[in-house]
Amino acid sequence: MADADTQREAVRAAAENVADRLEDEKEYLTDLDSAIGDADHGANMSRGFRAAADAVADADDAEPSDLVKQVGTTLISEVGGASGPLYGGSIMSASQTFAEDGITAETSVDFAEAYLDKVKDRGDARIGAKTMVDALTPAVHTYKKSIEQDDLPPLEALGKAVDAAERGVEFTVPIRAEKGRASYLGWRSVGHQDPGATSTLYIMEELLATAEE
Amino acid sequence: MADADTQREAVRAAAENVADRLEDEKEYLTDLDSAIGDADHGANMSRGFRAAADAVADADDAEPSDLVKQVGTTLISEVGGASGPLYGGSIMSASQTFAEDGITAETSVDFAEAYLDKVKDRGDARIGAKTMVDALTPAVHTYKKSIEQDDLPPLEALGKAVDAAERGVEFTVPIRAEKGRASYLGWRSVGHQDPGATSTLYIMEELLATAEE
Amino acid sequence: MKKLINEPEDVVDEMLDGMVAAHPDRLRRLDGQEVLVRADAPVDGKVGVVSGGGSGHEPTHAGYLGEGMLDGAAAGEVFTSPTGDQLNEMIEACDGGEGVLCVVKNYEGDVMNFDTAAEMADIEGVDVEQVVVNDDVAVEDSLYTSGRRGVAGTILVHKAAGAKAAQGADLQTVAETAEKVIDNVGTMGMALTSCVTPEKGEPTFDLGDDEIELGIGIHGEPGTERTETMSADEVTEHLTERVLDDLELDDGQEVVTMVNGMGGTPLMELFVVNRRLQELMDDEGLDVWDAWVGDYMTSLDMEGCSITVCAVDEELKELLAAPADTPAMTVQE
Amino acid sequence: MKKLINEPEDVVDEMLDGMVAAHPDRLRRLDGQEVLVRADAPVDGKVGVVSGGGSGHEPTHAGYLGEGMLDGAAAGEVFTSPTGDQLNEMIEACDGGEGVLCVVKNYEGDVMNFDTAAEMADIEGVDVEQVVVNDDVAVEDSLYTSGRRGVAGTILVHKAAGAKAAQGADLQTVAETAEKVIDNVGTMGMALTSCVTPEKGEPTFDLGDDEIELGIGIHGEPGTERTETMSADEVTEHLTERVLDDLELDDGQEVVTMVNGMGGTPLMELFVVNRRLQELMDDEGLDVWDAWVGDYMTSLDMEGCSITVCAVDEELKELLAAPADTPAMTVQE
Ligand SMILES: Nc1ncnc2c1ncn2[C@@H]1O[C@H](COP(=O)(O)OP(=O)(O)O)[C@@H](O)[C@H]1O
Ligand SMILES: Nc1ncnc2c1ncn2[C@@H]1O[C@H](COP(=O)(O)OP(=O)(O)O)[C@@H](O)[C@H]1O
Ligand SMILES: [Mg+2]
Ligand SMILES: [Mg+2]
Ligand SMILES: [Mg+2]
Ligand SMILES: [Mg+2]
Repeated sequence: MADADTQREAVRAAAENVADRLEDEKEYLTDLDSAIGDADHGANMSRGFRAAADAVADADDAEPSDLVKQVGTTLISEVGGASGPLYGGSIMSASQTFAEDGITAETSVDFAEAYLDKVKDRGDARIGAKTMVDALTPAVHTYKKSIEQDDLPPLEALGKAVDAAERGVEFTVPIRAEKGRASYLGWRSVGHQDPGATSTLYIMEELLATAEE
Repeated sequence: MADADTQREAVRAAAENVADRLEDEKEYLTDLDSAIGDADHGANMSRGFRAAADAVADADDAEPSDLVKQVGTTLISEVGGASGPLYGGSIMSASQTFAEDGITAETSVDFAEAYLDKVKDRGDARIGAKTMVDALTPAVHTYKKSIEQDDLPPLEALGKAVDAAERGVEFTVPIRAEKGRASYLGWRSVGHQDPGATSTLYIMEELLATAEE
Repeated sequence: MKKLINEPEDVVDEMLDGMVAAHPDRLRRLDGQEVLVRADAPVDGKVGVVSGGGSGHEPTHAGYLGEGMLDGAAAGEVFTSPTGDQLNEMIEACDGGEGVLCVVKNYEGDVMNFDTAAEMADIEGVDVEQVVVNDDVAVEDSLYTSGRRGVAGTILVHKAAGAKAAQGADLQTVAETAEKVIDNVGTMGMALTSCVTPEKGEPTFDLGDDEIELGIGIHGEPGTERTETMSADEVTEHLTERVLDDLELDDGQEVVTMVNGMGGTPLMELFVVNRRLQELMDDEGLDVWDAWVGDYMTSLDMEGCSITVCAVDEELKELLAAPADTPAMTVQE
Repeated sequence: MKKLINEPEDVVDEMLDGMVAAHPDRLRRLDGQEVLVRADAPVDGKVGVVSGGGSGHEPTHAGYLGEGMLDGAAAGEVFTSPTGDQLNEMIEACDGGEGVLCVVKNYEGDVMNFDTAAEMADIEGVDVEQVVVNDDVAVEDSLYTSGRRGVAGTILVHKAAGAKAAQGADLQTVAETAEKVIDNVGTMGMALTSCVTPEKGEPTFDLGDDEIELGIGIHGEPGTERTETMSADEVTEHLTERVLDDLELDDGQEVVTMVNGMGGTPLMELFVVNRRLQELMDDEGLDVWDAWVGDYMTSLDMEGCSITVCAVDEELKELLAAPADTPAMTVQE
């Protein structure tokens, strides 16, 4: 894949794009969180990714894996709530998959898998619990198969993963929450879209857009 | 004038009519008090006169002046606020004018004057301060002149007094309050009708209606 | 508008029972009266300090019943002065032989009813003194008004006079202490929303989404001025300036400050106000000896706050720091 | 919706400064952190007791900092758990050599961040124990939920564990005390209105003029059930029944009750609720040892209340009655 400079640039651009997007979607995410949560997911995510994008903006000669790690640690210390440790901690921990060979098609699959594992581990949410896991699982599964079995180019694989995530987001609507604040609503959580699954989709869409640039 | 029994009946009927009327006007009086006061004049007055009507309902062989006095003391202990001591205390004190000769055309003028004096004394409000005094003063002056100088029959005099009170109520609208809670609003009190002047008018209207019965 | 009440006409009666049920060893209700007294009233050989007024200002007044503050608190209907006979029952129940000080918030209704009560108590041979708190600087004290209102500064009067009485001072001295606070305290309030009385069930006044009222009292009366919304800092600056203009304090003067919530304002916001208030005190060269923040004198569910400043000398500091043991205020020895 | 704030993103920071400005001799802010500790932290030779969570529940948690209760309180953004590194700073600042007990309100966000902090503190050699309060009986503790929420009962945990630590107990014992309260406490809440967060500026959920929410938490999450408005007595009966069903107490059991206001409810209404609550306790044959009424754990400006019942034995009574000296709770010796 590309050299370290290009990789760094890609991480910075992705962080910037995600931060911009989450700023745009802040109100919508907060509205989703109002219906079945506590109305802070938009603020949490946009505050966190803006800080993360700023943090990686001028670290010139860091390893790409370190930049990714820094996104994670910044989220940990800026987001709080449930999404802080879930997004931040998992990115931080999964960033190790880039340590040896940088960001390649193969390591990106490892990253995705490690990230999913960490989210599930930390949040203890199985699929179908109406959380970000429901967007993440189909996306990661699809990405891995597209690259490892179907030999698709990463961009195309990412495109398929985004579609999968989108279906995952839709899937959260008609089910009952088992984790997160929404679980407190019991059956009343049915019929609402999960905020964390939605922000996961937006982040993936921006990764795709960055890759397409 | 009429015998003691008829007088007692008249006091009881008047109290009952006033209580009914103030119950009907409760919301309106409260709305007036909302604009320039604390939204309780309707409740205060209707609570008080209901209790007063009940109190005099079955005191069979009391002196008429004692019945009137009881209206006053009941108001004192049931109304509270500014209107409690003003209405209650003044009725109580003015009831002495009926002590010797009962309720006659002459003593009713004495009562009215004593009542006005007591209200002014207690509340320290001169005319034009946007209080009940503004309805009361023209009513009492008119009543006195109609009976003492124009020799009108009491019923007619009372009718004229009601008209005068009505003009007094209107007069409270365009002026600035100097007494009562409305005075705290300063110039913002201009343009609003005084609740206490209004309840004074209603009471007089019911006295007239009772007399006409 | 929804409220956690049963029938509006029962709310004061039920509240009083609920207060006694919460503090059975501290509070006692006078039979058949809307009056609470401290459980051990009358305290023999101590001047009684009592207050009262319309309900809806909780924890005022009953929350301040107890050692070092009030002996009696009369609760009228919501925003309606208690009646003279109720007040008289309270005064008599709180006379430990040394007389009773009535702390009255300036308003004709309260003053007239307390006057009546004092006359009645006098007949029974109780020495009664009355002080009238009028700390609200929003109201001009002129021919055009019935004087300045008594608002949140009243709590400082309760505290200082209550402490003086607890120290064994005589009636005259306790009254003088109260007057000293009254002479040195100023308050100004504002509202983001009107309160809703149980009886009326709707806001007493209407306020647009981009408007606030300045110079409000504690009864849902509209204020002296309506303006566009301001930031917390701007509100604080406005209120503080008005209070300080009125007090005309010397550089270096020691003061107590109070940010008082109107009932519906989150504590969070009161602390945001306090932050700016303390900066302003510093800028003004005033020496803040103590800073109070909380709901002391509320107006039902009104959102808003008032700012109180009280100049203190050695005597007042000692009295304000003296022990108090009441449901709403505890000061340790 | 209007609020007494400046910029929504500054509200927590400014609130914390305002708290310290109100209690400069009691509270200290950790440099660059949204963490307050008691001024004399760490207390040498005493187990530290700390808590924290999203802001918007004031006086929780910082109001309970001081002798006999908490050593540290971390304040996240409104309704957002503090971050792990903040929590770690707090834990380290409150370790007097005997370790630190973290009192966590059950929610994954809080638990995950406290877990992270505990790992970090562990590396620095601080002994850390964690207890998770889950008193909200509105939420079924089943496969379908992430467990019951921690709500107002948390204050009883602060009080008992704080007192135990003040008595010199070791970390394990303090944690056991906390667990004992947790095992014996249940809470259920309701709302007349939604809260309004500074960030969103509108109600988190919409509630009709004739509707109330039962089973709400303290973050503006909608509740478990929506019903028609009820009288205060009916609300009290419903909440109490749910709590007692969960606790299954023996006849004659001694209990502490708490009527907690959600922030926007007048104190008057809380006392009306307490009146009926105490009648119910009596009917149920429970022996109320103490009855708390007030705003302990709020949800910004939400109107509503929760009812908490906690069974107490001799040890818990002694701890709950032990001295405490904090901005929001004072218990005299
Ligand atoms: N245990 C969990 N496992 C996975 N995801 C979770 C879990 N708990 C919450 N989430 C996700 O976090 C989102 C909420 O995040 P956010 O609103 O920022 O935090 P908080 O719930 O603390 O306010 C939910 O929509 C859900 O997708
Ligand atoms: N000092 C006064 N002199 C005469 N009338 C007064 C005075 N103060 C108030 N009032 C009358 O009382 C009315 C208000 O009564 P009410 O609302 O029952 O009492 P409160 O003002 O204590 O709430 C006013 O409208 C006014 O007419
Ligand atoms: Mg949330
Ligand atoms: Mg009125
Ligand atoms: Mg009134
Ligand atoms: Mg949150």
